[in-house]
Amino acid sequence: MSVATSSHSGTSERRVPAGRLAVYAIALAIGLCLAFAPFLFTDVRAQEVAARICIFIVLVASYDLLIGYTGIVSFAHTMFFGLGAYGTAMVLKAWGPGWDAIIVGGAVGVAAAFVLAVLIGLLSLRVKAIFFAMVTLAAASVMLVLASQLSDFTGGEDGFTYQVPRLFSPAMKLFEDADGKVARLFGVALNGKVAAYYFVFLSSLVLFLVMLRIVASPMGTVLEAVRENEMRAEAIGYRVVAYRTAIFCIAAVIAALAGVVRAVWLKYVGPEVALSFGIMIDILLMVVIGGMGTIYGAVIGVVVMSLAQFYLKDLMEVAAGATSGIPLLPDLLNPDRWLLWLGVLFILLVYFFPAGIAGTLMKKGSH
Amino acid sequence: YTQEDPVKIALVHGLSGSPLEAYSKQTTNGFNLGLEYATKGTMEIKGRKIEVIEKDTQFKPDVARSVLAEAYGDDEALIAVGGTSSGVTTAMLPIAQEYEKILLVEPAVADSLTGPDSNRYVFKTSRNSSMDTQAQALALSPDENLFVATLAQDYAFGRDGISSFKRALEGTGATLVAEEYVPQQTTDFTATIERLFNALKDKEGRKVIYIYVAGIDAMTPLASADPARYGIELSTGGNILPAMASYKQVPGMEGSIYYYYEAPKNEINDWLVKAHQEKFGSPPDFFTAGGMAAALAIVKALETAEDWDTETLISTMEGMSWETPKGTMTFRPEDHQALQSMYHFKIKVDDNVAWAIPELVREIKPEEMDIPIGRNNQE
Amino acid sequence: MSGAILRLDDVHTDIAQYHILHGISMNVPEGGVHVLLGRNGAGKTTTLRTVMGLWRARKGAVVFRHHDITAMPTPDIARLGIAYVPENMGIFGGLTVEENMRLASTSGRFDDDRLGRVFALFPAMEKFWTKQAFALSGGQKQMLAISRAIIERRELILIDEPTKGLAPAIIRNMITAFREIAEETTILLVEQNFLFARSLGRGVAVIDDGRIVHSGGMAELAGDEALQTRLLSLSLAEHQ
Amino acid sequence: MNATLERFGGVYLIPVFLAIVAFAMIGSPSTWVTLTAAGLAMGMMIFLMASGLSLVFGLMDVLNFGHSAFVTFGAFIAATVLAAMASWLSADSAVLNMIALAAAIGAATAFGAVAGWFFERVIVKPVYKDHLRQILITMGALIVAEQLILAIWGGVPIAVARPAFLSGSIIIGDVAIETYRIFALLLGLAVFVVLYYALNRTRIGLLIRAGVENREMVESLGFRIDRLFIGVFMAGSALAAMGGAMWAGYQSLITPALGQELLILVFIVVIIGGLGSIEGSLLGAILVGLLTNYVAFLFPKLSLASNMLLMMVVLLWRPYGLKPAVKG
Amino acid sequence: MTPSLRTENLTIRFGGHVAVNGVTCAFRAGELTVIVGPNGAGKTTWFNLVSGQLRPSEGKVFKGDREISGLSPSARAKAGIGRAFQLTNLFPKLSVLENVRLAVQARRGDGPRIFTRAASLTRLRDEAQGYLESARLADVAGYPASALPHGDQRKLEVAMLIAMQPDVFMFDEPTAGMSVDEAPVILDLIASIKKDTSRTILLVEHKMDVVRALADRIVVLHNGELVADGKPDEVMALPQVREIYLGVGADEEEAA
Ligand SMILES: Nc1ncnc2c1ncn2[C@@H]1O[C@H](COP(=O)(O)OP(=O)(O)OP(=O)(O)O)[C@@H](O)[C@H]1O
Ligand SMILES: Nc1ncnc2c1ncn2[C@@H]1O[C@H](COP(=O)(O)OP(=O)(O)OP(=O)(O)O)[C@@H](O)[C@H]1O
Ligand SMILES: [Mg+2]
Ligand SMILES: [Mg+2]
Repeated sequence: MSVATSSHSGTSERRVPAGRLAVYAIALAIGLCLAFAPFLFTDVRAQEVAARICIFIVLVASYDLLIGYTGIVSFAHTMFFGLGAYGTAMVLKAWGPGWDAIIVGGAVGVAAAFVLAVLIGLLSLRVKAIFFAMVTLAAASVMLVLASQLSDFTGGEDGFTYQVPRLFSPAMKLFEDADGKVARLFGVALNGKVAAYYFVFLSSLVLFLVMLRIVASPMGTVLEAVRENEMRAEAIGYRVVAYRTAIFCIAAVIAALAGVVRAVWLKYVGPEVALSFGIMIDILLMVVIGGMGTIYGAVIGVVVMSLAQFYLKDLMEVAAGATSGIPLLPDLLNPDRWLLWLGVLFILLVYFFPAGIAGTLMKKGSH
Repeated sequence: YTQEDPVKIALVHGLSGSPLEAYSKQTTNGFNLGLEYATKGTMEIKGRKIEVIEKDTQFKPDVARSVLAEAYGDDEALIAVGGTSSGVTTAMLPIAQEYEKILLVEPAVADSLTGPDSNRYVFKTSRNSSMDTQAQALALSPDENLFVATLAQDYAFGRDGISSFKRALEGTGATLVAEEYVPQQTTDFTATIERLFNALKDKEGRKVIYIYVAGIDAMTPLASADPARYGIELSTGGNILPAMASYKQVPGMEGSIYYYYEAPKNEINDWLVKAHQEKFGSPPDFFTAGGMAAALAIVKALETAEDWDTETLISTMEGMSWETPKGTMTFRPEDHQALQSMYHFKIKVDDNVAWAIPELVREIKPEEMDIPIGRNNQE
Repeated sequence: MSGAILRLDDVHTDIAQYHILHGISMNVPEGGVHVLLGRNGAGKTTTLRTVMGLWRARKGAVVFRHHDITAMPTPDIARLGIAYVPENMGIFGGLTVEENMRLASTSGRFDDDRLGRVFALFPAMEKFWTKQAFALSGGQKQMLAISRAIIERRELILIDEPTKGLAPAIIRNMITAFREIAEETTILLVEQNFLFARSLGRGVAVIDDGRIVHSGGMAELAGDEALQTRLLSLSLAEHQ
Repeated sequence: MNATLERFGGVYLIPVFLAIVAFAMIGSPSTWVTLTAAGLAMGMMIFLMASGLSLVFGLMDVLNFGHSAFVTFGAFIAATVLAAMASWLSADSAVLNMIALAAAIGAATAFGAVAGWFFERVIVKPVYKDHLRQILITMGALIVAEQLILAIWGGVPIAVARPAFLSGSIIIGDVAIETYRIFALLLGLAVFVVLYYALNRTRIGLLIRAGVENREMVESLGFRIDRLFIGVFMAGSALAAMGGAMWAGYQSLITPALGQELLILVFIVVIIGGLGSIEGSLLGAILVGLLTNYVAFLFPKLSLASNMLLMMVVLLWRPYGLKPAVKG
Repeated sequence: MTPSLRTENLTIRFGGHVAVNGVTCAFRAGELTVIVGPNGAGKTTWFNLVSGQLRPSEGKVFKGDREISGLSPSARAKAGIGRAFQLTNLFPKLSVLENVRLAVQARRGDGPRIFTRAASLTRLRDEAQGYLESARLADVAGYPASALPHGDQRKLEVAMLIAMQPDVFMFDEPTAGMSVDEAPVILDLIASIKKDTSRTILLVEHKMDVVRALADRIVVLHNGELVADGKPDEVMALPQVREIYLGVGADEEEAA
């Protein structure tokens, strides 16, 4: 490396490499698909999938703030998600459908998440990473048990259903045509379902943009510094515990907000959709598949995983049918074993593309 | 619908992601056998082909909701049957209402599925927890001489079951001396056993510990702690066949069971046992019978109804009685729960059979039980 | 050459996609200290690692006595009696000084005599015998690394920059110690400290850009400042 | 004060202290004996699984979520072997019983060893030192393993037969101790002694720790570290599978979720005990076993939280566990 | 004039071993002090006590008039104490520029700002770029720090310290392992800091030529104790110092 004449270096830093552009393009394309999902995909399942993708993008991106940016391994993320969802759902159930219930319930849930995050963070973010992971795992399982035992309030294992404001019910006509029937746009009925979807989409979009802003801010780099070399970050003047706790709380609050949106969309809440360890594993898979420490990775990871969860089975069914003559293969391709293949794919991914899809793409064309 | 269009029935079950997937398999087999029996192998109703579409809930309530919505909305299924676990099924209930189509619950058991948060589009062929526990209470022939301590898991299923068991004992003179609740995944029962024994051992009379747990084996530790030394008997409800192997430790134990293939004496059950043996090389189990009952209910409803409009179907099914491998079932008009018989058994051990045999003592008829009405769909 | 204990024959080594050694050929005669010199990045460390089998030669041969060790697994090479003191010292920080030493002796037991000599050379080792090695000072870690290499009788010791971070007094001691060790063992020494190298070395080789650019007696190089400037880009005598 | 405590056993006194407090609170000696014996035996069974994890996680610094899959596999293989040898198992001869049991445990352990070999080579080797990827890749392996178990044994709970000579309890007065637990206690002790000897009286323990820190240097000292790592991994998985096999006989109704349910408990034990020390794992396991039993008797409501609380308290008091082998 | 940095009876024990033993010492602005001493004398440990990585068993540290012994390392950095490490200690996956930018940002207190205009980031970057240029690292600004060769990593270590603009600079063997043609860059940098007379510089170094070239004053540590303090020529002439440090004419056993 010669000390050559380059007073204006750093240009290399500012030129956006091709791989990075590709990631932005993919994320934008996905964003556009989601923005027009009700009109692009008219079948019922696709809409459910689209809403779920929106919510999970927020959830996974907020987890990426922890694991990808700051290097904090937490197993309590679904706990915060669940607090938001349960808070909203319980108040909706008690007060009946209404915006006041959503706002109050959501606020209670988010506040609870925040307080818990502060407590856990201050108490245990000083200890070794692995112990922190265990503490959060313990906290999450206590919460799960609580939800199951306080079944009078939480519906226990089975969860409970409730009503949401009329604006979001399928019978709601957003616009009426001349005959008083629900107006259609490109053949899609503009009913409460569409309103509900856009509620989900816009809330998710706002939260996602907030996170993009956070990681591009000075704080974002400090988080990475804390992940890379805690002791050095402290030595140049950053209070590591404070930053860790702060980001842990921010992530918790965002997860809880995602939970609020989830509760409003689903009209049902239960451990399986808002609290279980299964969701935690899904989040982990998504964040890794997408690529840690990129935020955009969350978008890609969630889409890939969701499509696999909802459609890989169908594919395997076809594959199993096509190979029915060959011994053994159909058994392994049995659609009920789709998780097996997902697991294998996942291992291969961690093995060969540890940076995930977005991370690998971004590296391409840098140097 | 044109005459050529097949009539679609959706089976919305958990097929992957949980150990319970085995239950779904049993239901599916039973359901298909049921259709075969009811249509005499033609798979047609009123000249329309029946098409069964299977949907996997992956045991996730959110997935369940979307696949059910898909079944109703995109695949235009007429009726859906499912789901496997109570939680997933709870989440599915509002979808039936949203699409105004019938959801036939099988094999999830929770009482709440026909409770206040349910809706009039929901019918349920599977038994509910109250039936289990009440039949169990009846199988103990309760009187002043009976002292019972209960062991259940500490969650809604366990607590609801025990409170309904308590209701059934009320007025019979029997005494409930202790209720023990253990965490759901308990593996060490020593402490609980000590507590149960301490509560019962000084009582004069017939002393019974009623075990009401799911997914764990409390029988083996209890039996090996030798309750007989205090004159204590164990009692528990029947279970699926593989789980009944551990009952071999308690020959002579009495309890009640939802279905055992040798218990019901009727033509349909005979056919089921034979067909199942031929097809799968094993006798039908718990959920096979339930699946078949669900299929028979659907076929009967479709055959009787004038048209297949949801409202017509609902009015046809309310109060409908039909024959199943468990004898006659009737949809109670108020909450759409199917009332059905249970079986009082006594355990017999046969070394040539892998499981302990719950020998039939007597059939407990629906009229004997007082199953609370969950909601009133008539209002 | 009969006297050579170690012979490298046109050794080419790649690290990842980079071609680092471009045909190193040299002989290390039995006995005494032999020095490998060269500027930062010349390939000295890479040469030692190639001998140890920690990098693999893509082409050429490494021969120890009559064993071809080019493709031999590292543990087997070590068991032939070759010890290695790496550039980064390779201390096991979680282990105590004693445990570090115990791993370095083949039998797991210590010869009291040799241990005495180690303690005499580096009293800090005795003082911190039961201390965990991560808590040692930078120089003490370096001492531990060398102690491990000499706790047993070895045939050949490869040492990578032992004086880095050591105080002058210790360096002086080390000169004496190495002279003593070199009486029973051959030492191949990589060094930047020319004073140190000059006072010990019998033979010397200079590496530049992955090639041997000079080899011969130490006295010859030490006496020729022009050669030093040409080979090592500045007069080493001036420095230090 | 501290020094005196240290002289009389230090942290090893905690279980004794716990037992004394429990005695005072329980009141009934027979109940206390029953609970204590049960707790010790339970602890020993957990120890079997925890020791495997502690070896791999504590010494080799590999956080293996797949550990629970070995436990589950062990349980199911033992169940299968026991089912196949059902007639020997129920025979009146203790020798035949014993052979059947040994075959079951042996098969599970052997499987564990082989699976451990495969696991180390294929799954873990590429991600040594990278905790995050370890968590992820072993999590993936766990999913695959669970699916395989589902594919092979199906999802239905499987009943496991106990050998005739180990069923029932020994009853002395009002004290009842399950025979099976006595067996577990003995087996656990045997494993402890072997491991303790191997790690503390030989250089193996040192080598593993050194190898984790600096693999190349250990090789440069003449040791075949890769073989050693494989060996440790195989031993760890074999112990997990052995623990699973023992657990199958104990729980008598097993589901594929068994391993996962135990995993948290095993993690807690390892963390309480401190990383990498076999004594620590034993201590942690016994503490957990005793506490679970005492609390379940005295305050049944608390029994779920008791282990979590124990872990929190220990971590606050000693952030590296009670008896860590590796500090810092 | 109050000294810019002062330690009072600074002591730390590890178990029974006293690594730093009652060191009382003061440093003025505009002065470059070289700290010498045999290996294990306690130089790095003393640095750790001043910059807060270790807490003293006894004694106090003052920055100007302010006692800072109870502060965390980050608080001490904010108070104007900056150090570079003996073993290179960077943010390996971040770019060279970001490494330096983080130091600039910490000094400016911009760390906790979540929402900030892009323009202010640009300002931070431009300033960081300036430090890179003075350390002759501008060319590699976009590389991750881990990809740099050893010499450049040492330079980056120093550039980060300069970017912190502390009142007290502490260098721990900044040229260790650097080849003779690389080391001058660092020495030049240190010399240029020295021109600003408001700064205090502490330097641990073993190489005698460096010591002679830069030192205004030499402090000698031995077995954790301060054994000599004064002008370079005077200190180096003391027989005791020659003995423990250079090993000249000394009984060799004494050396460590
Ligand atoms: N792991 C690696 N990956 C890529 N290149 C490497 C690696 N290790 C060394 N190199 C390169 O190989 C060349 C030779 O390095 P080597 O460490 O052998 O030099 P050296 O002579 O020992 O230098 P020094 O005096 O700095 O220790 C250098 O250009 C270096 O950048
Ligand atoms: N964390 C610790 N635990 C125990 N002892 C320690 C610790 N840190 C340092 N020491 C001891 O304190 C003494 C001083 O170490 P220090 O690193 O300060 O020396 P130094 O003067 O910097 O030496 P060098 O020139 O070799 O770097 C050494 O004997 C070392 O073993
Ligand atoms: Mg080198
Ligand atoms: Mg030092």
